[in-house]
Amino acid sequence: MTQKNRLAEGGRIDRAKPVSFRFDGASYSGFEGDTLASALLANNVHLVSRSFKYHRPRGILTAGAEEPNALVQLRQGARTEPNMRAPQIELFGGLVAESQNRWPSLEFDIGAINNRLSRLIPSGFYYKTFMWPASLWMTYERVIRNAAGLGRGPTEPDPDRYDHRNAWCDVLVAGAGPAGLMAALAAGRSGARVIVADEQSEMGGSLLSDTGEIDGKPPAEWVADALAELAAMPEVTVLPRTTVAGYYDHNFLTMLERVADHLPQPPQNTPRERFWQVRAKQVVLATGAIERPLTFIDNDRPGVMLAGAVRSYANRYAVLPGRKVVVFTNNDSAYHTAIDLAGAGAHVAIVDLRKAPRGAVIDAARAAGIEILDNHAITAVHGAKRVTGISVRNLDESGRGVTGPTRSMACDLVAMSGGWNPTVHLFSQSRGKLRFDDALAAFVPDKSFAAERSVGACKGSMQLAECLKDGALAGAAAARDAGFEAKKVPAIPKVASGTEGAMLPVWVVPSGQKLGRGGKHFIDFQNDVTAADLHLAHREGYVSVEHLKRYTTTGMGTDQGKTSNVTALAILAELQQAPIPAVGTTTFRPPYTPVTFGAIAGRNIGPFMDPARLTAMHDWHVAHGAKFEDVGQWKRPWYYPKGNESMHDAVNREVLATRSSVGMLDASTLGKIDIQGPDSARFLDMIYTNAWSKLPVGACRYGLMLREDGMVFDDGVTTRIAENRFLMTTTTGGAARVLGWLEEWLQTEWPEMKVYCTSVTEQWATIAINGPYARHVLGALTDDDKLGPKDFPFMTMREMTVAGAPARVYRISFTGELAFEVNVPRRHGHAVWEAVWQAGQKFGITPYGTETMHVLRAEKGFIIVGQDTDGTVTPMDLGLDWIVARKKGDFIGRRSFARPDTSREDRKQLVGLLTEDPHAVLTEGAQIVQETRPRPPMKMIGYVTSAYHSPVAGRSIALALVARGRDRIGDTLWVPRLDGGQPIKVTVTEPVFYDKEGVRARG
Amino acid sequence: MSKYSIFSLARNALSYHEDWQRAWRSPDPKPEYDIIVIGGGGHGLGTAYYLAKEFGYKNVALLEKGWLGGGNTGRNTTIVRSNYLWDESAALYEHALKLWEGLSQELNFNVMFSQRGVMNLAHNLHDWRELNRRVHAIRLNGIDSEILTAAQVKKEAPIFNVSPDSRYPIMGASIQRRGGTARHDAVAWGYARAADARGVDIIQNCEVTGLTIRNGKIEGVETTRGAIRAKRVGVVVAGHSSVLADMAGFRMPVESNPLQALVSDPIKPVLDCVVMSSAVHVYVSQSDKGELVIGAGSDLHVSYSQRGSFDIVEGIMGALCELVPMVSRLKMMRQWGGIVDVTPDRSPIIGKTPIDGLFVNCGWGTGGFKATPGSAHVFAATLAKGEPHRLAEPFALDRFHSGRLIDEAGAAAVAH
Amino acid sequence: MFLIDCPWCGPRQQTEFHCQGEAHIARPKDPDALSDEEWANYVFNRTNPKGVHFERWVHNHGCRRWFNVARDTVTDRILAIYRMGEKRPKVKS
Amino acid sequence: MAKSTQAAAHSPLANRIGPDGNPVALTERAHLGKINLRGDAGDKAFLDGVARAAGVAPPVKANTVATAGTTAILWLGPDEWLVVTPAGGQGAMESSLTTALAGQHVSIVDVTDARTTIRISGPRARDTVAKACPLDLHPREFAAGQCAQTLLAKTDVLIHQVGDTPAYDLYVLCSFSRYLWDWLADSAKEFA
Ligand SMILES: Cc1cc2nc3c(=O)[nH]c(=O)nc-3n(C[C@H](O)[C@H](O)[C@H](O)COP(=O)(O)OP(=O)(O)OC[C@H]3O[C@@H](n4cnc5c(N)ncnc54)[C@H](O)[C@@H]3O)c2cc1C
Ligand SMILES: NC(=O)c1ccc[n+]([C@@H]2O[C@H](COP(=O)([O-])OP(=O)(O)OC[C@H]3O[C@@H](n4cnc5c(N)ncnc54)[C@H](O)[C@@H]3O)[C@@H](O)[C@H]2O)c1
Ligand SMILES: Cc1cc2nc3c(=O)[nH]c(=O)nc-3n(C[C@H](O)[C@H](O)[C@H](O)COP(=O)(O)O)c2cc1C
Ligand SMILES: [Zn+2]
Repeated sequence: MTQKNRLAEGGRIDRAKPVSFRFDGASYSGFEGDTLASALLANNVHLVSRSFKYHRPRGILTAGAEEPNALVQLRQGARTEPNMRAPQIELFGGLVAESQNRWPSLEFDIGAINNRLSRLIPSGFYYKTFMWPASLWMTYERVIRNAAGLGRGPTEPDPDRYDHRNAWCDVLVAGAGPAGLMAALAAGRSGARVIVADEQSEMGGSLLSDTGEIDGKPPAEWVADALAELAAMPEVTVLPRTTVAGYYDHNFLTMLERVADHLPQPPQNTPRERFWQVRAKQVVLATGAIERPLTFIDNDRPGVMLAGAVRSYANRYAVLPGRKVVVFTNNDSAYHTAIDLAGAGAHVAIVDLRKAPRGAVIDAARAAGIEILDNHAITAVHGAKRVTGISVRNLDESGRGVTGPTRSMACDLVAMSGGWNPTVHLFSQSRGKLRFDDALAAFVPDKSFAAERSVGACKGSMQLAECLKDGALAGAAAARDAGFEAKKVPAIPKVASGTEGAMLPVWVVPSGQKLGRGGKHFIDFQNDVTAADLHLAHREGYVSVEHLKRYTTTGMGTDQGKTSNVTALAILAELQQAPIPAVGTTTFRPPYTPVTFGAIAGRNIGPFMDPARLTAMHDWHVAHGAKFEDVGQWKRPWYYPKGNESMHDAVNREVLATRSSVGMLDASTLGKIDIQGPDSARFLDMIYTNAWSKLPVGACRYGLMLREDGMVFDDGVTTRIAENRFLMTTTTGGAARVLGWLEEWLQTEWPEMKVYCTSVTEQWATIAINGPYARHVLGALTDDDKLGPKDFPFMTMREMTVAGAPARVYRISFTGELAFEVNVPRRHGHAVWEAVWQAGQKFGITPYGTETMHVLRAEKGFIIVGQDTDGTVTPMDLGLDWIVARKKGDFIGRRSFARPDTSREDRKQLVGLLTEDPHAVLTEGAQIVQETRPRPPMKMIGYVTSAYHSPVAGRSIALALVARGRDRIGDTLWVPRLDGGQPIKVTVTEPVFYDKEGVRARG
Repeated sequence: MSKYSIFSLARNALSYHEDWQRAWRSPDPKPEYDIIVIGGGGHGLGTAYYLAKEFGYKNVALLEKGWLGGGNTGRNTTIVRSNYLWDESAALYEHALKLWEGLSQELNFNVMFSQRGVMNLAHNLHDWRELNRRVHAIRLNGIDSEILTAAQVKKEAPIFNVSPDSRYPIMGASIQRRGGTARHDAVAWGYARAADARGVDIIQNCEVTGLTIRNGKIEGVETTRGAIRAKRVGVVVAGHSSVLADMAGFRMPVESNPLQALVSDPIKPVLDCVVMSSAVHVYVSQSDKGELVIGAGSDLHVSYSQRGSFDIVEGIMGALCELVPMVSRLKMMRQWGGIVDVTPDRSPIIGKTPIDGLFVNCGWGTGGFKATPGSAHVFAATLAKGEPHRLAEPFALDRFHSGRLIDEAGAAAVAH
Repeated sequence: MFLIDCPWCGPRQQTEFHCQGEAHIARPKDPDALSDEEWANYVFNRTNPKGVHFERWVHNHGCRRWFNVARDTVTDRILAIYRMGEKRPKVKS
Repeated sequence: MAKSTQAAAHSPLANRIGPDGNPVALTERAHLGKINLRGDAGDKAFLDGVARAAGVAPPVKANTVATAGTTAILWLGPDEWLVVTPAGGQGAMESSLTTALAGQHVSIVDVTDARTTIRISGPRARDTVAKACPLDLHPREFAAGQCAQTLLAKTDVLIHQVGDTPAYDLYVLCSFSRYLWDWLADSAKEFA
């Protein structure tokens, strides 16, 4: 196809590299250097989308990030992306895009019926209806939901990868137009670390569309020279295609670099996008300005564009979006567009809201033969899917109405300018305060909050000379404040200076009709908010800007109101008869433009979502078919099924083997803390509920740790290694928390205590050998022959060599069996485990996992903190009164026991439960009632914390926390079931089901 | 109050919507009221409404320092459910849920309460146990709740990855089908309109700057719009509760932490229910407008700035893209924060204060939106009678002295 | 995300630290002498000010030291950082 | 049987093969001797004692490393150091420190096996690490001879810059080491 609107020469496209692409199924061609928007315009395609609510036909409004209309579904299949802004999509060969939010086609869209019904569905209509009958709301809602939304999300996982980058710099420059480039040059020359980022594919900003001269060079050449100089500076990083997205506290900024979005797909191993997190000492914001549309009737027709954008398309992309152009403006800037378009061969007329504007640029326009209708307004736009013409009338004396005859003008393009809004988004995110500038009729930065400077158009400097100067001074100053004195501030380039005539703010262009009649004055193009909607919201009392925003949804689209917010505020101010600054702005929030979820996630997905911690014996477990359980970040063997064994069968086998012969468990994950110093015992007295001073060296003791509120928060066995040295063990999940807890008390409350804590969790691999033959197995692996109960009694520790490794062996038992916990330096863990396994063969040694461990400990009534406790349980509730040393003095949490609630009689207490049916295993978490009722509600008196089938008991067992539980031993209670079946009858028992006297462990 | 309906909408369409009334008046404060409610969030507005409607109070003022709903009411992820563990909580939140079920009709304002179901995922055995405990308790309290297998999760929310090979595999979930979402702003506006219609003075841009207390009794408030007298004052200011308590000279077990949320750009429906995962701190739903509304975890530091630290957003994004791989190419359109008033047991504080006549309703933390109607209703009763409503009683401030906490935090709960 | 100047390691990103709540809450010397209310005041009550907050942070992914920070909870500006045991400085928000 | 023979030693990364050269190389420095040392940096007796035992006093300047021959003492905190010796040297170091510091309030703990060490080097080593490390690794801020405890890809690491190429030694808890290794290898792919 021909590119009907392509100019014969000029532009920054590469005519040697034609590119073909498809939009809505049709093939077109463009050139490298085009955006999807410029290429569509080159092909005279203006209708590109349908609006959110009314399904109005829409075209391309802008040439940049602020685009509210031209959102497309880009790419197909797993790589498809909704809501992509056509002016920011770089063209590549094979690009496929589709219009959105229309059915069956863009040209013929059933949803456009909404436009017909628009009077029934003004802002906020849904709050007023769909309430009857109440039961139908969910049906109405489905219809609303299906109508809403724009593009379609992908339905397949993303094939691309994303990456992160953390960076620190002295000066971050956001935006690389004239102001930004000067700032980067000035800062860079000082030797400071500079990052300069611009969202566009090419650096240069407005200069890429400009036609003047800088230092006697065409702007683009000046840009190239500046970039060459920056590239030669080793401490300067130049990042095109990089949007500064968020400006957070303490000069922390995020940036999205589109590394490969301009390619059909990323090269192998190249991330599609890279998300930068930058800590900058100083920031220079040079983000330019965004043009405002004028608010006239049907200003949303395809072919109505922003004047600056039209100029960009003409100069930068060599595209003339229309041949017969009406420029509609309230300020001088659009005259440049008019002049450049006329120069490119278009027929141009200017409709200026101002009366008799004067100045060089106006003279130049006249000189170019352009007709200027001053003091005029556009009162109608003709054509639905493309502008075919307009009507204009004279403004009346007040400027708020029109008068005189209507003149129609045929045209295929309207280029409008309502003035410029400095791009203060990042400034505002940094908590800078805005000021309303009456001359610009726009908000500009006032007081900085962060270490930041705004320069150029984003600060309100609309003249090139000023922008260059701003940039140079701010760049040098920023470097200086970051500790780098510039050797010399770069000379400020020379440009022709000009003055601009004043602009005339007209927030709603009069049409001769009342608002809301005859046509629509669009404010927020994307969310279909009109001036009449704002009036309605105000009328109904939504007078705060924030209410106005939320009631009408102004500024809540993907463009976040870049082209609409200020106009909306101004209209609200008029309605309130208040000055615009008194009305205030809504809050600017990150990101500046939408940021891909995947990029924020980076490579933190799949196995990198969260580290998996592995023990020294992990490979062995894998090789022996273990199933794993996630415990915190750890992967722990859960059970080791043999063949097709179910979990139930495997656990039965593992339990029985351990009870009758010998089993082995990888217990390496338990936390271990080395505690040293003369005050260690005194310290433990405060940390634990029981007393430690008299514990003999070499002996072990179980301890409970409480929070100040008296509730149990960790437990474990601690061993006195030497007079002033202890080895504390903690739960797997609690290891880091407990170390932090100890350090907190030592560093903040008792700095005078001489105690040092060091985590040694990972120094040791721990193999728990449990069962009647445990001693035999250990004996086979050590020369130490004093393993008998006299020489090596229960609850003591001994150092010895086990299977050739130096070991600390603890005679402690979490199973109730004769047990040795063999700790060896981690490097030997695998070998010693293997040796234990070999040595145990003749006893049928059985590796067991956490599930079996749980059964074994539950049979003995040993608790697991976090399972049998939940942060609301005291030691007394657990029946562990014996561990609370009431006489030793204070300890953490003790005082809380004296509070009325902790001494209440009807607290929940740990008990055992036996089901009437020995095969019924209760559900952990199931609730317990004293009396059943045919249906809820039922009064609950406790719940099941642990429940298993106990192979040694030959029946199910359970632990539970039950109100007044110990008084109820022998009572019958009920456990209702979720499936509605008969509640399960249970008897309350002591929470110990096996070897109540505890002889086996001591043997 | 002119009634909202499809007919009034049609009628007004004929007059180009030029005849709609203000949803609420904007009166100047009177010198004295019977009751002053401080805080124009959903809870405060609802309190004012129920005072007028249920308890016949005609002379009530609601004072809001900024704009109605500008606090957490206007910035939450709108999840509504009543599946709480402890009896006291379940009773309170279920009271709220029942009121939600008729709220649009009651207020004549469509608050878009959408009972699309709320799912809580379990990723490991610990989660699973806790989930069972909850579901059993909830059911025995007479509240709906079900357990889903991973396959059923996939059916309810097909975009979720239920592969067992995932780093945090989905073992299953609980679902409360009566739970869902509501349009947060509409809740504030609907209550405001209905309260105004019953004579409540709703006064915006009126910040309470001091409390007038004599002999341990409240006598009125000082505001940026002058002093106002009242013998009963209810403080419902969420994140600012400590500030008001400080004016009254007492301290509370509350910390104000940032909690963040974000939305994606709007897309056609892909998710029909609310999904939450406490293990990875993500919760997500899709609004009626099409954005995915995503909540993140909260920061641990105190802040009144309505913004949190970015690493929290980064953290949840990894989890979200792992749980829901197809959202990877969607985009974060906007992010924001709120100031949540967190108590040590993650349960609210409702009732008396050390000052006679001064009542407080706060501590809803990361999860009070769902309670709005219930909280407002019991607080109105408390203010009206001067004694705590039956459902509010367990939530008294003095539970921290006695130790009788209602520990929704202890049992590894998600509070949103 | 804050930049926190660890008194030992220098400026580091907030991700390396943990906020541990209000500072200068001394553990009562004789808990038994306190009423339930006074004990609750120590265990649970916090000033939670809108303005300058004295709080404890720990450099838990760095030197593992606890230290104090004075921060304005409205602006989130850090006004002072001082080591454990040092006196609460006079700061203005 | 295994009783008397020395037990075999396994390092957690023994079977991991990483990128082996340009522009990034990964190798494990398995089993380096490591002693966690705590004591009072303000106490001359302590500094002298360590100097006697290790050949060099512990650095008191934050985030620096003191070396003597094959021994390096890495600053971990104001009262905490990691003494690193060649593989197998930890036993001797532990006992000479114990002797030299006898009677003082110190803590000397052998943590040789708790962490392993990943050496990452090559022209893109810095970029590989910087993707997910909150530390400023620019040579002006962090150069050879410096160390810091920080986070790397959600993992606690002690990072020691050992060369200008650059090269870093990353001390990581063994349980995390495979994760970190895989993460680094994946991170480096982009530069291959
Ligand atoms: C990001 C986020 C997500 C959340 N997600 C959920 C969720 O999914 N589900 C859920 O149930 N809950 C959620 N919550 C919690 C929920 O938003 C709150 O618990 C609830 O909205 C609190 O309502 P409120 O009316 O008490 O407070 P607010 O809405 O905060 O209202 C308090 C009002 O008091 C005003 N005020 C303060 N000081 C003064 C003064 N001195 N004078 C006058 N007025 C004053 C404030 O301006 C404010 O408007 C979330 C919160 C956040 C921040
Ligand atoms: N009234 C007028 O005539 C008028 C109005 C506006 C601009 N101008 C002219 O425009 C020029 C302004 O120069 P300037 O340097 O201030 O602005 P610029 O528009 O030339 O450059 C700003 C650059 O910042 C980029 N940018 C914006 N936000 C960004 C973000 N968040 N992240 C990354 N990049 C971002 C833009 O894409 C652009 O490239 C001057 O020449 C001025 O005369 C004139
Ligand atoms: C449920 C919910 C949905 C939202 N949807 C949008 C949205 O579609 N577009 C948008 O710009 N903001 C949306 N927001 C965010 C608001 O714009 C705003 O950020 C939030 O209410 C906090 O207010 P603030 O940013 O003014 O402080 C939404 C907020 C909530 C609570
Ligand atoms: Zn530090």
